Amino acid sequence: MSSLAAAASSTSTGEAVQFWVLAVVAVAGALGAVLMKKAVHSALSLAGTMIVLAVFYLANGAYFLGIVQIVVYTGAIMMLFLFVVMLVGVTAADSLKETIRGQRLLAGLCVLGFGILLGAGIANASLRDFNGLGQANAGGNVQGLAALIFTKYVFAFEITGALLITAVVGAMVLTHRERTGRPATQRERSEARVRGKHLPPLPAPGVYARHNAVDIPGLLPDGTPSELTVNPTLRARGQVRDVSGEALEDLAALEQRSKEWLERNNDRSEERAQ
Amino acid sequence: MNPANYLYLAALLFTIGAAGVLIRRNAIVIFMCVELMLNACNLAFVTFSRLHGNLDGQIIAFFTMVVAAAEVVIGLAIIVTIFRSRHSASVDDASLLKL
Amino acid sequence: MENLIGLLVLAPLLGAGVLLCGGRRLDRTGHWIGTLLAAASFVIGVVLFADLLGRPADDRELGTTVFSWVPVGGFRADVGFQLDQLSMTFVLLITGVGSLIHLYSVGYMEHDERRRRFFGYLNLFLAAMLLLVLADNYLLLYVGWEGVGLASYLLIGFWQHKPSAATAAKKAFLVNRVGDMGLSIAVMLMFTTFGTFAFGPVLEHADQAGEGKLTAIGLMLLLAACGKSAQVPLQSWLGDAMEGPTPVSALIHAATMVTAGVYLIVRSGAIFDAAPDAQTAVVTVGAVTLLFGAIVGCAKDDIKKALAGSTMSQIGYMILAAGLGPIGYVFAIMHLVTHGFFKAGLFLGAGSVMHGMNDEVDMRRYGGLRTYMPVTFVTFGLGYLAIIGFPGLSGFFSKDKIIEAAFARGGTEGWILGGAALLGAAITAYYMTRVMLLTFFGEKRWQPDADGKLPHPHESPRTMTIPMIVLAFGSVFAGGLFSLNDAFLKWLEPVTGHAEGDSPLTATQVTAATMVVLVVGVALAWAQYGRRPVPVTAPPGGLLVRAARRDLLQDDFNHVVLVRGGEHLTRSLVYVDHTLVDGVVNGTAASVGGLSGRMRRLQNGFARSYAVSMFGGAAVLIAATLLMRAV
Amino acid sequence: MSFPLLTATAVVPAAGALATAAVPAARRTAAKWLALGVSLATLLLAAAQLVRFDPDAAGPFQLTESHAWIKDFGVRYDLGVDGISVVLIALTALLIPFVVLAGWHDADPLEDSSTRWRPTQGFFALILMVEAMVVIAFEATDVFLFYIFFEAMLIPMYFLIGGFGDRAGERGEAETAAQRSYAAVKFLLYNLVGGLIMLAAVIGLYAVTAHQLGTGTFSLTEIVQARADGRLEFATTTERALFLGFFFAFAVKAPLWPLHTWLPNAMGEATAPVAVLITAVVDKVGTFAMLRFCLQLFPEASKWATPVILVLSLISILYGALLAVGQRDIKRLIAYASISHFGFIVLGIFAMTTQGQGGATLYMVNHGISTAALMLVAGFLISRRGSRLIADYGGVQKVAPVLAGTFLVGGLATLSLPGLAPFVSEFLVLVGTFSRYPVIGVLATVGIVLAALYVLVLYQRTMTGPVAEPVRGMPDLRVRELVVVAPLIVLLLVLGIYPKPVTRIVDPAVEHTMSQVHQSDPKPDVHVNDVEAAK
Repeated sequence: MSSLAAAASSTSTGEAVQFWVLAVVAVAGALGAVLMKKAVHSALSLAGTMIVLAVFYLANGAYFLGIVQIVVYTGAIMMLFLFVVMLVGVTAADSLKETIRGQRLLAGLCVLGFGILLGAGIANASLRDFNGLGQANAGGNVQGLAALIFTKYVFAFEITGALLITAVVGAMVLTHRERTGRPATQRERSEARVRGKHLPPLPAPGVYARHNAVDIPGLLPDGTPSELTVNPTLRARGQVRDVSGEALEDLAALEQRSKEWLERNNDRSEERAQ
Repeated sequence: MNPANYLYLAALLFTIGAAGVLIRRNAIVIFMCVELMLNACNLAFVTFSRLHGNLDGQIIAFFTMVVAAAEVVIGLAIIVTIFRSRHSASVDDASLLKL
Repeated sequence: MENLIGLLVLAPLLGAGVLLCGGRRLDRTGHWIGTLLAAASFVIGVVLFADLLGRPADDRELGTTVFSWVPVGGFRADVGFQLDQLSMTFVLLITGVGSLIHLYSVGYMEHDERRRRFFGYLNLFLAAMLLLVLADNYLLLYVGWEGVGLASYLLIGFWQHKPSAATAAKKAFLVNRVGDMGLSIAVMLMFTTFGTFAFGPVLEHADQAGEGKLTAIGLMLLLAACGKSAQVPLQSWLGDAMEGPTPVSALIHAATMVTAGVYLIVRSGAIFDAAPDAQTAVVTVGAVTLLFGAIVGCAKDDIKKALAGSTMSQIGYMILAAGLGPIGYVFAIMHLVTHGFFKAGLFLGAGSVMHGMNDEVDMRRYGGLRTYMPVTFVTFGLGYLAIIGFPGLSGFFSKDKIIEAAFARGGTEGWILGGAALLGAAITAYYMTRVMLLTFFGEKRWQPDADGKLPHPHESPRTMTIPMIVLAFGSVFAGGLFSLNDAFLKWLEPVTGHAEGDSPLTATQVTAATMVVLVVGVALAWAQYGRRPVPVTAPPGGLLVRAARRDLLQDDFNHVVLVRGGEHLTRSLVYVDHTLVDGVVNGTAASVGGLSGRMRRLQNGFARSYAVSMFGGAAVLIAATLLMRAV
Repeated sequence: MSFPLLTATAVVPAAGALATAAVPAARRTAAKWLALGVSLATLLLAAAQLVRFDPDAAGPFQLTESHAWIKDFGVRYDLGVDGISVVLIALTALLIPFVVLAGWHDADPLEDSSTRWRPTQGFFALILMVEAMVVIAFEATDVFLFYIFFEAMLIPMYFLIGGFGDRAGERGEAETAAQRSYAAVKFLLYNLVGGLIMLAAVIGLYAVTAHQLGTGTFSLTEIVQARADGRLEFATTTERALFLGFFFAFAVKAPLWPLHTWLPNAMGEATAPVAVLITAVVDKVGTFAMLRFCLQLFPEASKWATPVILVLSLISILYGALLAVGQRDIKRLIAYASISHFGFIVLGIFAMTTQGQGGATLYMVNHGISTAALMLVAGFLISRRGSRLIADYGGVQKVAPVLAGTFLVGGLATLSLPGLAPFVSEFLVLVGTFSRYPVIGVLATVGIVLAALYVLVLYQRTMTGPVAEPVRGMPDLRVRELVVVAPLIVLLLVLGIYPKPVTRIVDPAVEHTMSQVHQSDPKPDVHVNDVEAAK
């Protein structure tokens, strides 16, 4: 406990090292989140940054927040993101090509200027010496926070509760789909099916006796993969494992071996005849 | 080490997040960048609370997290709805907000 | 007594109100009501006249202030009446002739379904005219002045279904408005000069004002007189005014209204006496007009227009006399009265002739009517003799005196004016003889009218002949009575003052001269129209004749310069208003619209570009705050 | 605390407007009668003001009411009337009943229009609303209060102009509607621009007072008082700028050349009663405000600007008259005539003589009445034939003599024939101008000739001559219409013959204004003593 308090009130060399190492990681993660082409990768790198931040919280004596950061943010919110990414799937949005003229340039300028300003602002502030959280965390960080939340900030706290409830309801309202038309009857569905391209059920993925994973397209008699057998989403994501190639290779190898075997037999028969 | 470095880091992260918001087209990614910015702010708050030696900064960061959670919920719901209606999560496709 | 004066004006005014607002139920009796009220005011006039005669010559003046009209600051206009000898003379003339002509109109307008309204207008005219001569200040006089203008407008345009009549009425009013402008400016000048415009103080202190101002006032008054009395250059309306019914021409455009100008000048004598330049202008206008009118009168074949020309020229005589100053004032008024008699008589005669010839006005289509309408012939003839100044008749006395006074002006000026007056007398004799011959003598030149039936000339009903007879008496004896030991002179002298000029010619010489020119004029006319038969269609005639037929081109001048010019001006102004003044405004609006249209482009709808601008804005804000902190 | 008469005079029509608007769609006639009743009630209140008003009482304003309104900005709810405003209020209250009566059928919905749309109620409610605002504007002695209503009255006027018009006639329905909305927008924009510039000036005034008196104020009396005892000193340029700001707005409202072009459109497209409302009531606020605010707040600047303003008004007089001659549309002709008359009013105000200003005030009243008479009769004529073009008429006099007669009287009043009211005022204005600026006075006198020209040309083309085919069988004035016109004509006659009651009330106020501007009438050269002058 006391060490923690100490850690909170002064900066040790250890912390410095930790900072310089993790800061790099955090920035890298952030950049990754911005620059990665696929949403999933962005999400993951962002999660990394968050974890790093959680560590920094801890280092700054905000133990409660550090834990919450990991549990709530990284654990819940980022997972929520991933869910949505899965739902939405891949879209044209993922290409990094700019469509609005001058957007990149303007954005760059603004960001640059903004960053410089922030830096300048911080640089201007006099932050030579600081008084750590020693006595603030004396009774324990969580207790301290609790004391504040339920006294000084109780009103804001309650409001936040209301906000959360509202958010939940809002999310439900938004995502709840109203059925506009009447549901299709069985007859209609069957008719639609008859008229559609595929009367029988779609062919199953997988190659008989070798693979049965969903991401492996079945092979047509000539060994080429069939588009119908895999989920379009997977194909769009490029997560289709095409095994047609190795099947053909196997075939070629088989013929090769049989040919060699036949030759050997011919040689034997000649020897017997002499 | 001077804790102000935390602030510089926060500023840097914030800026990066902002750049992401401005550059990316995928609504989800934009959203993530927003989260990044929020986190940067949180870091700043926490650092401040350490510098001042009281917990108010942490409280604010805490509230920020809560609000962010609510915001994410709604935001993602909206994204999903939009995606449903126009089969795209690109913010540029929803460009009807003009005269 | 004083209250009677107000009654004098009120009686016909009442009549006008009743007749105009009375509606159809008065159609049966309306004309008699009008005539009765006119006669009533005549009676009142006589009573007042008797009262005045009963007083010593030096205080024959009644004055009364009815109520304070427009009191604003130092500006005080009262409704007040002033009855002195001058006004009295006019009152008698107006109401007398007026009543007679009311009577005449009863017969003349018999077949007009709007007769009630006609009498209403006539009464309105009487009221306005009486107000004009009875007012005790110039502003009230102005009211009457415009009132008679209105009445004349309504009466000239009485047959409104005829576009010509409507146009003539409008023209008359407009030309008069120009004159009225002069009068109103004169009143303003008086106000700024004297601080008041009541006759008493103004005329009393006239000599104290600077001569320049007085001249200005005088010229403005002259302008007014020109407008009302159809003097050059504002005479053009009188000829067209003959579009009105003949009684109107007789009453308004011969006997009374057109003489208002003379009244104005005589009334303002004090001002003119103190402003010789103004007087010169007056006499010039008078001389020019008397010749102008006479010449025009010679050329017209329309009997009424011929008489109108003669009216112009006779009033020219009066103005001339009035311009001569104290020498002439009395004779101006005297000629005015006698002229009132014989000219009204002549017009009524003309009306009677037209009545008999189903409204034919072209003298060349008359001829030999003396046997068919004897009364008309006799009365008209007497009027004729009177106007040409036949010895012993009214015109002789009054006109002679004027010519004499003109010579008495002295110097070359005197010779010029006198010569003009004489020449005018000669021409008068000429054209009046012409009228006489064309109408009553020679062979019949009657033509079928529009409906193709020949006229059956007949004597007019009694209601028409009686007034003619009375007026004939007037035109015969009035002059003699007035000159009987200078009764008229003595009567008016206290108001107008009088001065004997030293004429280069003796009275007898002047008379002889007039006689000579008279004979010459008559002889010429006889030679031209008496001996040879008269062509029904006018011969082309020489340059002067053709010009004279067109009112000496003065009308054309007005048309080209004023009407055309005005039309172009207004048209171009309308254009300017629409394109320039309005265009500037609309242009501004359009440019603003265009600008906003361009700015709309910024709203491209991409949330991200909005975000950029927001972010930039935030950056700017931070920069600003930091700068503030730094400073 | 006595009965707040001034407030009541404004509140009654306002309340009446709301009540009228609330009348259910089916009960159209009820709404009309209600509106008429309210306007008459207002007339009674205005009459009460006249009765309780004492011309000779000391102090500029009477029947004053004063309450704090917006304390932080020193805005007060100050009402008060002087001789000028009380007369103008009376004029307004007098005209509105006639406007209502004349517009009796103007807003009846067409047969095919849906019953849920309630034009009639709206029409009369808007008229009453305008009346209320105008009355307040006349009563306000607080610059800000005045400004608010000066601007607010644009809104109902906008809807009155844009929402209600004559029958389409030859021009198609769409064409007419387009013209109408154009006119309405033009009216609104012109006056808004003027109003905004004035707002800037108002704020500037506040700033100056706040800076010099410590506490900013909008109160007219207070500012005038402060200037009188030297606590408040305007820098020359400041005063001129503020003056121009105020004057611009008023010059737009009382259309002064070259800010006039909105008036012909507005009056041409609006129905005759609304046109009367514009020119006879609303525009008067502009000229009135020149007299009350421009002169009293900024005397020096007024004197400085006088020459230019006089020239402008002279141009308005002649220009308006000439354009009136050139018009082919009856209502536009009357509009241009009004521009000419407003020129006379402004001329009189800035001639800075008792006669000029008294005459100008009288002119506002008389012009209101005479234009109302002429315009309403013209409206009746147009409603019969369904065309505004002069060329479509002719010989009306023969088929509808009474209509023609009243029209002629209205016209004669417009050309200010002596004996009718406008003559007195016009002559006073001319004399007042002439005694200080002879040349301008003489030039302005030319206007009376032009006036005769356009009136008589109009009368001749429409009323005289052979009967035009479409006019044949045109009915003469109905009782309702006669009830509208007759009183106006009687009033014209009475005020023409005996204007003293009005001048009696106006005179002291004018004297007061003159003293505010430190002006006195020029003296005549020859001193005829007053005994004689009075004779």
